[in-house]
Amino acid sequence: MTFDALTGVLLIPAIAAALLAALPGYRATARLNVAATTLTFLCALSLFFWRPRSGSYLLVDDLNGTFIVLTTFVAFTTSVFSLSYIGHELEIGRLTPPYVRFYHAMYQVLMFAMNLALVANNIGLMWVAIELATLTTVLMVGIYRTHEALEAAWKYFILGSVGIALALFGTILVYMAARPVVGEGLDAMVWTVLVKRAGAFDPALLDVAFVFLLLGYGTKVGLAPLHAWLPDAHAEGPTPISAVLSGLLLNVALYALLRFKMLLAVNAAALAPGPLMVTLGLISLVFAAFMLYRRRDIKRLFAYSSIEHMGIITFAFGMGGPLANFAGLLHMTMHSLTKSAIFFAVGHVAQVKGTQRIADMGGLTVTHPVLGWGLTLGVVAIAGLPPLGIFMSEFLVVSSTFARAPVLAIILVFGLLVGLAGLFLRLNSIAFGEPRGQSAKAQASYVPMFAHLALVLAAGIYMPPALVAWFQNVAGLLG
Amino acid sequence: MVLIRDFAIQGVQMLLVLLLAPLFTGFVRKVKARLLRRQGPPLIQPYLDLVRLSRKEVVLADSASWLFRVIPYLVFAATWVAASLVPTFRTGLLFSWSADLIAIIALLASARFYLALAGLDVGTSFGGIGSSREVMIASLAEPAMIMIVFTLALIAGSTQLSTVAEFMASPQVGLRVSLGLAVVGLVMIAIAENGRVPVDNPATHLELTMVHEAMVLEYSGRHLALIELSSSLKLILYVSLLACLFAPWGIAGASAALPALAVGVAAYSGKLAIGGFLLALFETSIAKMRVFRVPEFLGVALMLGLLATLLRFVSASF
Amino acid sequence: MTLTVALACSAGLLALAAVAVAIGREAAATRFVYGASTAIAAISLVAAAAYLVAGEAPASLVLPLGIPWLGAHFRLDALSAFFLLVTDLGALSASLFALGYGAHEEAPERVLPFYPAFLAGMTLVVLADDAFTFLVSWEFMSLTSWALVMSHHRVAENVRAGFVYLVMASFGTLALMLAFGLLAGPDGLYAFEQMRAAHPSAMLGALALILALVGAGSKAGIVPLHVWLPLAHPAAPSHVSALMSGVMTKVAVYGFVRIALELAGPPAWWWSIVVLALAGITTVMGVLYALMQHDLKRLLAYHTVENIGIIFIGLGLALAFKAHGMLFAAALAFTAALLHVFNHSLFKSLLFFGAGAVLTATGERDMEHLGGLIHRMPQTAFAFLIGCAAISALPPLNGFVSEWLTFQAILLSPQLPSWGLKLLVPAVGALLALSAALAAACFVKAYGVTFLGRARTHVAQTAVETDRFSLAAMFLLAALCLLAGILPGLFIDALAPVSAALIGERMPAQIGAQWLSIVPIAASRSSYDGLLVFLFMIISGGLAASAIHRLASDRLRRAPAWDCGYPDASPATQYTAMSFAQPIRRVFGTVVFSARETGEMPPPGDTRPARLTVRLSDPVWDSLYAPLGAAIGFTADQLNRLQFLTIRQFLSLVFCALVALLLVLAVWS
Amino acid sequence: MSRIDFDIAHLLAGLLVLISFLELYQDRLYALLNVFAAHALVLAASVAWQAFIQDAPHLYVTAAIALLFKAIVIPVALHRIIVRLGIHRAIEKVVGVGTAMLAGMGLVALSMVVMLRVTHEADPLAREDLAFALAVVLLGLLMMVTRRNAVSQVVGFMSLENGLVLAATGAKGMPLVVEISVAFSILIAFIVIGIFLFRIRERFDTVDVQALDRHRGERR
Repeated sequence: MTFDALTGVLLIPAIAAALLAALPGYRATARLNVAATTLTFLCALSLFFWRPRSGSYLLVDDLNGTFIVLTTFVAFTTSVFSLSYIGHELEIGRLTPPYVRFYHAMYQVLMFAMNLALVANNIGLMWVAIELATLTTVLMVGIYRTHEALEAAWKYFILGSVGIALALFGTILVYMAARPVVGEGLDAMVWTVLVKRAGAFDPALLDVAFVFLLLGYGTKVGLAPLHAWLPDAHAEGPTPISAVLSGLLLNVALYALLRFKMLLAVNAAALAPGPLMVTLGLISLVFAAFMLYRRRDIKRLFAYSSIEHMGIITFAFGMGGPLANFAGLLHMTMHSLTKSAIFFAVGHVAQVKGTQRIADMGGLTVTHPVLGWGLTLGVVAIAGLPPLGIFMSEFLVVSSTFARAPVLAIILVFGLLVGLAGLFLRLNSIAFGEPRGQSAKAQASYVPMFAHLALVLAAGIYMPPALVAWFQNVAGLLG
Repeated sequence: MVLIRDFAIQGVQMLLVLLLAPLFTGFVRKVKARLLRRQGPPLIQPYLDLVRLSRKEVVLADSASWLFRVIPYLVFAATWVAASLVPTFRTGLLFSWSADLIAIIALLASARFYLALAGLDVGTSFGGIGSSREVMIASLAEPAMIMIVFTLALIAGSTQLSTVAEFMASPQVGLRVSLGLAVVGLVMIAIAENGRVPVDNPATHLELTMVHEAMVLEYSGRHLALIELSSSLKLILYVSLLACLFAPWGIAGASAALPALAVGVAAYSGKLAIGGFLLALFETSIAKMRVFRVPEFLGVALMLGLLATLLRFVSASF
Repeated sequence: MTLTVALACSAGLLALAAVAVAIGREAAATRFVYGASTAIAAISLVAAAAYLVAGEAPASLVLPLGIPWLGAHFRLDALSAFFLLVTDLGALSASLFALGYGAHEEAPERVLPFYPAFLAGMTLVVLADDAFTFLVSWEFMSLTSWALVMSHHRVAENVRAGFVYLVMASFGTLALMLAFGLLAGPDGLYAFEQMRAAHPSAMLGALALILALVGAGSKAGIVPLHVWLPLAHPAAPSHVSALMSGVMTKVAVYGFVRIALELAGPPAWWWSIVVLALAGITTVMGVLYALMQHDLKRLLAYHTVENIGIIFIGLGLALAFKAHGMLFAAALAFTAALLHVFNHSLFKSLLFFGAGAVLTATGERDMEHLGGLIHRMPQTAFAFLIGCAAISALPPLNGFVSEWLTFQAILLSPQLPSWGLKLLVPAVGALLALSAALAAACFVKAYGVTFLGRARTHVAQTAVETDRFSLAAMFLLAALCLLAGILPGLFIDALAPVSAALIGERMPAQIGAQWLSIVPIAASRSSYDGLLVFLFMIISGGLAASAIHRLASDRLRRAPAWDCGYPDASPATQYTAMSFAQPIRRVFGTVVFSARETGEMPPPGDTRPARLTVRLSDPVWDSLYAPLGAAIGFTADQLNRLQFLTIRQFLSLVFCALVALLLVLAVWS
Repeated sequence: MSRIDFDIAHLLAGLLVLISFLELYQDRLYALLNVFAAHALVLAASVAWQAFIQDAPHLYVTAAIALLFKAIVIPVALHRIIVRLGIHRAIEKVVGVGTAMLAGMGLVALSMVVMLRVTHEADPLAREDLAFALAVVLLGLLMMVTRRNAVSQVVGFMSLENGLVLAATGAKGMPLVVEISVAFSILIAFIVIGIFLFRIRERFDTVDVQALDRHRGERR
C-alpha cells in the first residue's frame, strides 16, 4: 500500500505509540508526542487538497473530512497543553515517570483509534476502533489510581462495554439487513456500498438496528440517560484527557451515529431517526442544564455542560434540514474548540488553586487575570453569547426550529436559559468576588487556550467561504 | 392696532389678578369673621400685611442656601403667569394659546415643587412635615385635576381655556352628568390645593397640623410677602377658573368692544364675590379633618374625575 | 455616506476597546480611551444629526460577516438615524463626564476595554438590518454592559446584580430570537427587507409582537421584567449607569418599534391593549418603587422604569390609532413617544452624572447619609436641579413637552371605535397623570434630602465640587434640556420623517406656527409655547425682583433656624428620605408593597431612642421570581440524585431505555 | 439448506434461551457458574453447527474460543475468585425470582414481536436466530441489572455477549466474526482481571455517600 495522507493519519500515531511506549524520559517523549500530533494534523490538512481514493476498508469524504481535521487539530493543541500540564503533574509527584510514558503511548493509541473510527469505511472496523478508543480512555481515566479515579474508570468501563455490546448487535443487524440485497461477505459491511443500496434493505431490521446503535453509540456520546460515565470520567482523569474526551471522543461517537442516520434516511420505509434523536437531545439538554446547579467540582461542571451541548447537537441533527444540519456541524466544531479550551483553562486553574472544588476558588480575575478572563471568555462562548461562534449555531437552531416546531423550540430555549444561568452562577463564584483559597504561580502556556478561543471568535464573526461551502455540502449529505 | 389693544388687555388682566388677589383673600377673611360674629380685619388688611412684610428685614436661617432665596421669586412668577392666563373678564387673551389648561396645571405644579424644596432647605423637621404632606396631597390632587381637564376637553374638544370658556358660554353645552361630576371634583381640588379648611387651615399656628404654613415657616420679610401674594394669587386663580369654566356668563368674547368688557369686569367681580362668600360659608360650617383623611377626600375627587372621563369616553351624550 | 461614517465609528470604538485591553493598566489610559470615545461619538453625532435634518433617503450596506450566505446587513433610515443620534449624544456626554469621573476608578482595566465596546454594540444594534446582526449586536451590548456591571465585583451584591442582569438579558435575547425565527419562516429569510416583504399573517404577527414586547421589554424594563434594572444600573460606574438608563433602554425601545411597527406587518387593534396595559402598570409601579428607595442611583433606575412606561404608552396609542387607520393621531402619539425617548435620555443621563459626582465627592449613594450638598457643590446642585425639574415634567423644560403631547394623543382616543380601548385609555391617562405627580414628589425627596438641608454625615460636610469635565457634561445636558423645552417645534419637525416612514403620516410642521409654539392638531384645540412661558416667567420674576429691590428693604440677618426652643437640634432631626415618603407610603405603599411600620417607643425616663422600622415587600419579585428560583432549585435537587446512583442502577437506566425503544418499535406498525 | 439443518440450529438457539432462563433462576454462585458453562457449551455447539452448515471453517475458531475460554477458563477463574473473596453465599437479588422470570418472559415476547416484523425474504433461519439472539441479549442485560454481585453481573454480561456471537454466527457469511469474538474475549478478560485486582466485591453496586461527599463533594 503506497503511503498517502490517509495511511499517514493512521500510521503516524501507531508508530509514535510504539516509540513512546519504548522511550524513557519525560521531556523527549512529550516533545515527540507533540511532533507526532503535529505531523498527523498536517496529513489531515492535506486531505483537503489531495483526497486519496477510498478502498473497501478506508474512506475519506466530506463528512469525515470535517471530523478528521477537527480531531487532529484539537489533538495537536491538547498535546501542546499536556506538555506543560504533565510537567507540573510530575513536579508535584502526582504522576511517576513510568506512568507518564504509559500516558503518552496511550495518547497516541487513542489518536489512532479515533482516526481509524473516522476513516473506517467498514461498519465492523468502525466498531472495533471505537471499542479500542474506549478501552484506552478507560485506562487513562484510571491513571491517577485514587479511589475516585478507579471508581470512575470502572464505571466508564462497564457502561462502555454494555454500550459497545449494544452497538455491535446493531451492526450485526445492519449486516443482516444488507446481506439479502448486497450479498454475503465484506461488501455487506462496506459503508459506501450500504449507503447506495440501503433503499432496498428490510426496513424493520434497520429500525431495530438503529435502536441498538442509537443506544450503543449514544452511550459514548453521553446522551441522557446513558450519560452516567461521562461526568466522573471527566472529573477524575487528567485534564488533557478530559479535553480530548469532551472535544473529540463524543464527536467520534456522534459521527458513527450520523452515518447510520444517513443510512436510514435513504430508506423510505424505515422509521424516521429524527424524532428519536430530537427527544434524546432535548432530554439531555434540559437534564444537564439542571444538573449544573448543584455541581461543586469544576471539571464535573463542564462535563455536564458537554452533555448539554451534545444534546443540542443531537437535537439539531435530529431536526435535519440544511439550516439545522449546518447549525449542528457548526455547533459541534465550536463546542469541540471551546470546551477543550475551557478544560485547558480548568487544568491550569486546578493547578494554581491546588483543588477542583469550586468552593475553594474565587476572584480568579484578580489573582490570575489572564487565566481568569480566559476562563470567563470560554464560559461566555460556551453559554452561547455573541460574538462567539456558538451563538451563531444556537441562533440558527432556535430560529429555524421555532418556525417548524414551536413547542420543541420553547423547550430548547428553556434548557438553554437554565443552562446559561447555571454556568454563570458558578462562574461568578470562580472568577469574581474576593479572592479565595490558595493561589500558586501559574507556569503554563496559554497559547492553546487562546488559539482555540480566537478561532471560535473568528468563526462567530467571519467564516471563510471555503469552510462554509464544505459545511453546506456536508449538511446536504446529512439530508 | 388690534395687537396693541390685545397687549393692553393682556396686561390689564395680569395687573387685575395681581391687584385683586389680596383683596379677595381679605374679603374671604372678612366674611368668615362676620359669619363668626367677629369684627374681623379690614378688607385691605392683606395689602397692609404685604407692605409691612416687605419693609421688615429678612431673617434667614444659617443653613439656608441660595436656592431658598430664589424660590419665592420662582413661585411667584409661576403662579402669576398661570393666573394671568385664565380668562377672567375676557376670553381669547393674547397669550392664552401659549399655555393650555394642562400647562397651567403644570405651572402650578412647578410652583409647588419649588416651595416643597424650600421647605426642605433649612433642614428643620417642620419644613419636612409641610413638604411631605404637600406632595402627598398634590400626588392625588394633580391626577384628579387632569381627569377633570380630560372631561372638559372631551366636551369642548379642546384644552384651550378660551375655547373651552367660549364653548361653555355657548348654548350647545346643556346640562351633562360629566359636567356635574367635574364641577364637584374641581371644587374639592381647589379647596385642597389652596390649603383651605377642611384640608388645611391657613390661619392655624400649631405646627403639627399645618401643611402650607409649615412649609414656609422659615420665610420672613419680603420673601414671605411674595409667598403670601402668590398663595392668594393661586386662590383667585382657582376661583376664576371655576368661574370661567362653569359660570362663563357675561364673560366678554375675543372681539368684544369696551361696553362688553365693562360687563365682563362687572360679571367677574360679581362671581368673585359669590365665590368668596361661598368659600367662607363652607369653611365656617365645617371642621378641619385629620391629615390622613385627606387622601380619602382627594380620592373621591379623583374618582369623580375618572368617572366623568370614562362617561365621556363611553358616549358623547353624557 | 452617513452609514459608512457610523459604521467606521463603531469599528473605531471596537479597535479602541482592543487597545484598551492592552494599555488598560497604564496611568494615561483613562484619559486616552475616554477622550477618543468622546471624539468618535462627536463625529458620529454630527453625521446622524446631518442625516436627520437633511432627510436623506435610506442607505444600506452589506458586509461579508456574520451568517455566511446572508452577510451582515446594515441600513440607516430615519428611525435608526434618530436613535443613533440619541445613542451618540449619550455616548458623547458620558465620555466627557468620564474624562473626569474615570480618574476615581480603582480598577480601570475592568472598565476601559468594555466601555467603547459597549458603545459600539449600541450603535450596531441601531444600524443592523438583519436578524442575526441585530441579535449579535444586541447581546454584545448586554454582554459588555454586564462586564461593566461586574467591574466592582468585590461587592457581593454587584455580582448578584450582574447575574440577574445577564440571565434576564439572555431571556430577552432568546425571546427576540424566537420572534425573528417566526418572522423569518422555516427557510430562514433573516434579512429585514425580506421580512418587510413577507407580510406575515395577523396571528403570526401578533405572536411576534408579544415576543418582541417580552424581549425588548425585558431590556427596557417593562414591569414585571424590570427586576434586573434597579440592581444592575446602580452597580455600574455612574457614567455607565447613565448610558444603561439613558441610552440602552432606548435602544431596546428601538428594537420594539422596529419589530412592532415595521416588521410585524399591519397591527391589529388588540395588540395595543397588551402594550397599553403593561405600559400603564409600568409607569405607576416604577415611580412607586422609586419613592420607596433611599439609594440615589437605585431611585433613578426605578424612574427609568417609569419613563419607559410613558414611552410605551405613546407607542401603544400609536399602534391603536394605526390599527384603526387614524394615521394622524398615530403620528402624534408616536412623535410624543420618540420625543420622550430623546428627552429622557437627556435628563436621565444628567441625573446619573449628578449622582456620580455626589458619589465621587462623598463615596455615598445612600441619601440618608447626605444632605446640604448645595453648599459644598453648588454647580452640581444647580445642574441636578434642572434635571429634577425636567424629569418631573415641569414647564418650561423638556420633560413636560413630551408628556403634554402624550396627553394630547390620549385626548384624541375617544374616536377609537373599539370598546376595550375606550375603557382602557382613560385609565392609562389617569395612571400617567398619577405618575407625573408622584414623580415630582419623588424628586422633591431626592433633591431635598441629598442637596438641601444640613449635612447628615462628615463626608457630606466635607464634600468638594466635582471636576470641570463632569460639570461640562452636566451643563451640556442641562442646556439641551432647556433648549428642547423652549423650542420643541424644532425637535418635533426633526422627527417628522421618522413618523412619516413608520406611520405613513406626520405631524404638521411646527416651525411655521406663530411665536414658535407647538400646535399638534389645531391652534383652537391645543397649543403650547415653551419659549413664551419661559419668557413670561423670566419677565414676571424679574419684575417682582426689581419691584422688591426698589420698594422693599434689602436688609438681611442670618440667625439660627426656628427650633421651638430646643437649641442646636442635630442634623438627625431633619426629615429623612424614608420619613419624607411616609405619607405617600401610607397612601399607596400599604396596598402595593404591603408596607408595615412598627414603632417601638421606650417608656418615659428610658434614654433609649425610639425607633421606627419600615418593612416593604416587592410584589413582583415575591410573586414571580422567588417561586421560579425555588422551583428551579427544587428540580435541580431532585435531578441531582441521579449523580449518586450505583453502576447497576445506571445500567438499569440503559436497560429501561432499550426496552422502551423496542416497545416503541413493536407498536410502531 | 435442508430442513434438518434448520431444525438443529433452531433447537440449539432455543436451548440457549432456555439456559439463560436457568441462569436467571439460579441463586447460588457456584450453580450459576455451572449453568453458565453449559450456556457457553451450547453456544460453542451452535457456532460449530453454523460453521458446518455454512462450511465456513473460520467459525470453528470462534467455536473453539467459546468452548475453551468461556466454558472452561472463565468459570474456573471466577470460581477461584469466589473462593478468594469468600462470597459463596446466596446471590443478593434486587427482585425476586418470580418477578425476574416474568420480566424475562416479557422480554422474550418483546424480542419475538420486534423480530417477526422482519419481512420474509430475509431467510427464516436468520429471522428465528435473531429473535433468539435478541432474547438472549435482553436476558443477559436483565440479569446484569437484577443482580447486586459483581461475579453474577459478569456472568450476565457474558451471556449477553453469547447472544451477540449467536447472532453474528447466524448472520451468514459475516466477516470479522472471529476478530469480534476475540475482541470480546479480551474485554471480558479485562473485566475479570479488574474484579480480581481491585477486589471488587460489590463495586458494581457501591455507593459510599460519605465518600462521595468527601471526594466528589457534589451534594449541596
